[in-house]
Amino acid sequence: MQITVFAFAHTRDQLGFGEKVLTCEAQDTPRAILRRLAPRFDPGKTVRVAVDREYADWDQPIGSASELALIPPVSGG
Amino acid sequence: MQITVFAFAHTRDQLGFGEKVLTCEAQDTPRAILRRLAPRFDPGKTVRVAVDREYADWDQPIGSASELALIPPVSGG
Amino acid sequence: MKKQIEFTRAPIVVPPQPGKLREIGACVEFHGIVRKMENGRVIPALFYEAYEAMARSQLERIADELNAAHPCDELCLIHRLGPVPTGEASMYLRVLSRHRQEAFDFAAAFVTRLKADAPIWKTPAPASQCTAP
Amino acid sequence: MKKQIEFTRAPIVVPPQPGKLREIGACVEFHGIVRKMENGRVIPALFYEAYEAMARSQLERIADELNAAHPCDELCLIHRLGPVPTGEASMYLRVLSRHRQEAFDFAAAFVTRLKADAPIWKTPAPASQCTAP
Repeated sequence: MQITVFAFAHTRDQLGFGEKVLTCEAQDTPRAILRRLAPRFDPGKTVRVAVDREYADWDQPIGSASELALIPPVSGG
Repeated sequence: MQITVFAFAHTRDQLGFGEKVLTCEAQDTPRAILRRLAPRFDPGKTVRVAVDREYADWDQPIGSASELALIPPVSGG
Repeated sequence: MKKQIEFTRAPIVVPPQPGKLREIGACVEFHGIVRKMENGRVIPALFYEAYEAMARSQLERIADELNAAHPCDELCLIHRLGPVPTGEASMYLRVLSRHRQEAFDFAAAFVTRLKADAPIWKTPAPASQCTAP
Repeated sequence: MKKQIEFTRAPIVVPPQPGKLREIGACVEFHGIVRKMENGRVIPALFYEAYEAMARSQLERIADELNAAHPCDELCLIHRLGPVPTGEASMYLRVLSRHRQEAFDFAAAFVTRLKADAPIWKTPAPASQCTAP
């Protein structure tokens, strides 16, 4: 299966892409996917992850999700 | 000295005037002035009095004030 | 704090925003609108009257007091008098501040204080003006 | 509750009020404005970006949650993306309700929740879009 990984704001700058399509398995976790994509990138405690447009757990398998997004600290408004 | 007495909203309807000029003394209280003006009118607990555009005490002498107003429950906004 | 307090017998026209704002980060506005149902019955309009001079001084004092607790930069209040048809605004308030929370808190508290203490009255129909008892 | 949530790359134009309002008694509006000083330094503009699809669904859910606590009738949100010059609004919010307190509480809480959870970001200068590391 395929998943689209989005990176926004400074995570986009750090990762060097804003969007990338990746092959993965249902049991993959966001953390594992990110590690495969950018082995040296550490989301730390401030970067959240969204799976199919919902905030999710870094260690919860993605299941049938088709979108994964890195959400650095937000600052809208 | 003279004082102008204003009545608003339902106090105007009850008293039958919106504005009346009256001769009075510095030691007169709003309550005494009102009693002279309308012996049967009872402000009760809900009608406030303003002296020179400030909420005042019904039993405090008016001093050199030139305006007295009956303030029934307000409902602006 | 800059204060502009007005009473009008015409429909409220929102004044233009002060051009480029220095350090203003928040603008909170409030329209109080006459509802069709007032105390359970349908009304075509409300009639507002005020002891204008006192209302103005009361509202200026209320603004100063609230400004101490919720520092804001600018207040504009327009309150309508006379008949106000259903669906039209009886009052308009605009509060400008550096940060949003102050403007929200100021605006909400200002309306509450206005309703409690400003000598302004509404009646469902035009009040009789000076009829003998 | 009727919800209208929009993102725009053009200056925000406040949409006209819905004509004669049924039982609406309060209209609370908020403009968030870009200040000249951001974190102690003068800036000419902020640059906003969003994960639009997620922001929209997050904001709709936030609205539904707040509506349970502060029942309101209508919400209109316009959030700007791209560069927003100093002195211009980066967001506009309008909340309509029967009684004012609900609209004030809803509006203030909605902005707080938006700032905490909506995937929207601002940077002082245009962020690089897709440069290699």
